[in-house]
Amino acid sequence: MTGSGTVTVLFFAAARDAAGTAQLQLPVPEKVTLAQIQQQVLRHAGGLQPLQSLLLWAVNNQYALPATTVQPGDTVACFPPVSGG
Amino acid sequence: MTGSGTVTVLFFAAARDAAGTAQLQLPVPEKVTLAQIQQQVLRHAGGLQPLQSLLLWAVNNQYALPATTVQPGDTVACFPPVSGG
Amino acid sequence: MPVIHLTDQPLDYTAITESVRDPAAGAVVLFLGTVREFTAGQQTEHLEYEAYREMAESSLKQLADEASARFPIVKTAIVHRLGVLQLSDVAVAIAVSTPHRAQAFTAGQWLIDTLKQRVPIWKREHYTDGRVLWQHPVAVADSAAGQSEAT
Amino acid sequence: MPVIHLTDQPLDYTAITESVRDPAAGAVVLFLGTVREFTAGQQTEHLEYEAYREMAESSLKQLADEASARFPIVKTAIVHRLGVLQLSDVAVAIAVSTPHRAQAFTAGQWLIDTLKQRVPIWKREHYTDGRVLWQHPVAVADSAAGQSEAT
Repeated sequence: MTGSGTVTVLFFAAARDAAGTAQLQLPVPEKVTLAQIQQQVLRHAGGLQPLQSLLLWAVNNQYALPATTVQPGDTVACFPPVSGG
Repeated sequence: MTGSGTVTVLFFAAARDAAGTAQLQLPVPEKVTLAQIQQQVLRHAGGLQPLQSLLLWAVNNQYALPATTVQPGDTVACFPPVSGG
Repeated sequence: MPVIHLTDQPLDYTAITESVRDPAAGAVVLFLGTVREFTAGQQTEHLEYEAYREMAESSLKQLADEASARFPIVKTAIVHRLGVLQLSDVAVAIAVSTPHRAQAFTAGQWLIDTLKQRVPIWKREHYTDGRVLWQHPVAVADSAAGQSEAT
Repeated sequence: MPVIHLTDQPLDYTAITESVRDPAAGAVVLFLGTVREFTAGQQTEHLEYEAYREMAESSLKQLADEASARFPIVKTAIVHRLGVLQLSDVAVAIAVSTPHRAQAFTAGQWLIDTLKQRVPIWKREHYTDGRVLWQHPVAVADSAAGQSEAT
């Protein structure tokens, strides 16, 4: 989504409130795992830590596991359990 | 529904076709059972006999058993299994 | 008063659905029975519904009352069309609102299943090959091939 | 193309229902999730839905595809509203048509149950006592009392 060298991280709902921001740009090397992104996010947005066990993560609009590969230009999203419907 | 001394019998769908009529007036004494009405109906409308085991019966808009009491003025209905919906 | 009746006109299922909306309900389920073209390999050209109107109307009201006793229904509406229907026309519309969603599905399904067992309405299929058959859970009359689970 | 989208406008559930009607179908089930006034003794004044729009739209399309693989669906439509909703407004409409009726109830219920588990949309309740709470299957954020089975 954004220039190479960074990953965009989006926050929604209570995760956005807790992070204090809707979006972060994280500089990343060519390939990392989602687990590494998660660690960086929780460091940058410490307010998310109390929610850590609840958070859901997606990479490029798909739910993703910690082992999922993330590359520059990807979009990661972080949000609490969904409550639509 | 009709004058005292008779019971109106209505036929619907395949029962009407088999009976060859939509309606019969049966003279009845003060009180009879539905079973007695059924016998009279099958005598008057012999075309119904092949359907006899399938037929459903109602008295005054309620499904009724052979032991149900029928009086002059009552409306009896005779019809095949329903297929609405 | 719940919307419960028979009609010879096309069904206005929007009005039927609106009649059950309520701030006490979190869920509405609307069921429409529609005229299907093919049943067991036979092609329907059109069909006709006939009712014992007086009993059918009281039977539909009893159905709504019984559903309200069985399920936590906020509001119900049931309308059945009679007369000649073309392919994909709506034959019956049942709307139900309940506090929670699972109840709405359960109540809606119970209402249509029970309507089909009890309410004195009969369907006559006019097939594209010219045959005309009353449909019953057990086939009777004109010839073979009644269909028990029509919708 | 199936009607599947998010909208900020009031839902036109009639258009959604019309989009699934088909002569191959004998049954249509429409589910509406509506804004309920009382949940677990708390009174809602209004509520707001927020989505991760891009993922929610692809997620709704996947849901429809998966439903079509699981059930004999003729057509499906799913529309979810976002933004501020008042009491008894329609938050989500799911319509499904199938040859026979039992399938339509099963598919409709699977679609709303699975939507609520997967699609990235969040509800924030504004209560009459002034509290504002994100609703989640497990309560988080502002304070206690999240509600898991909202409709």
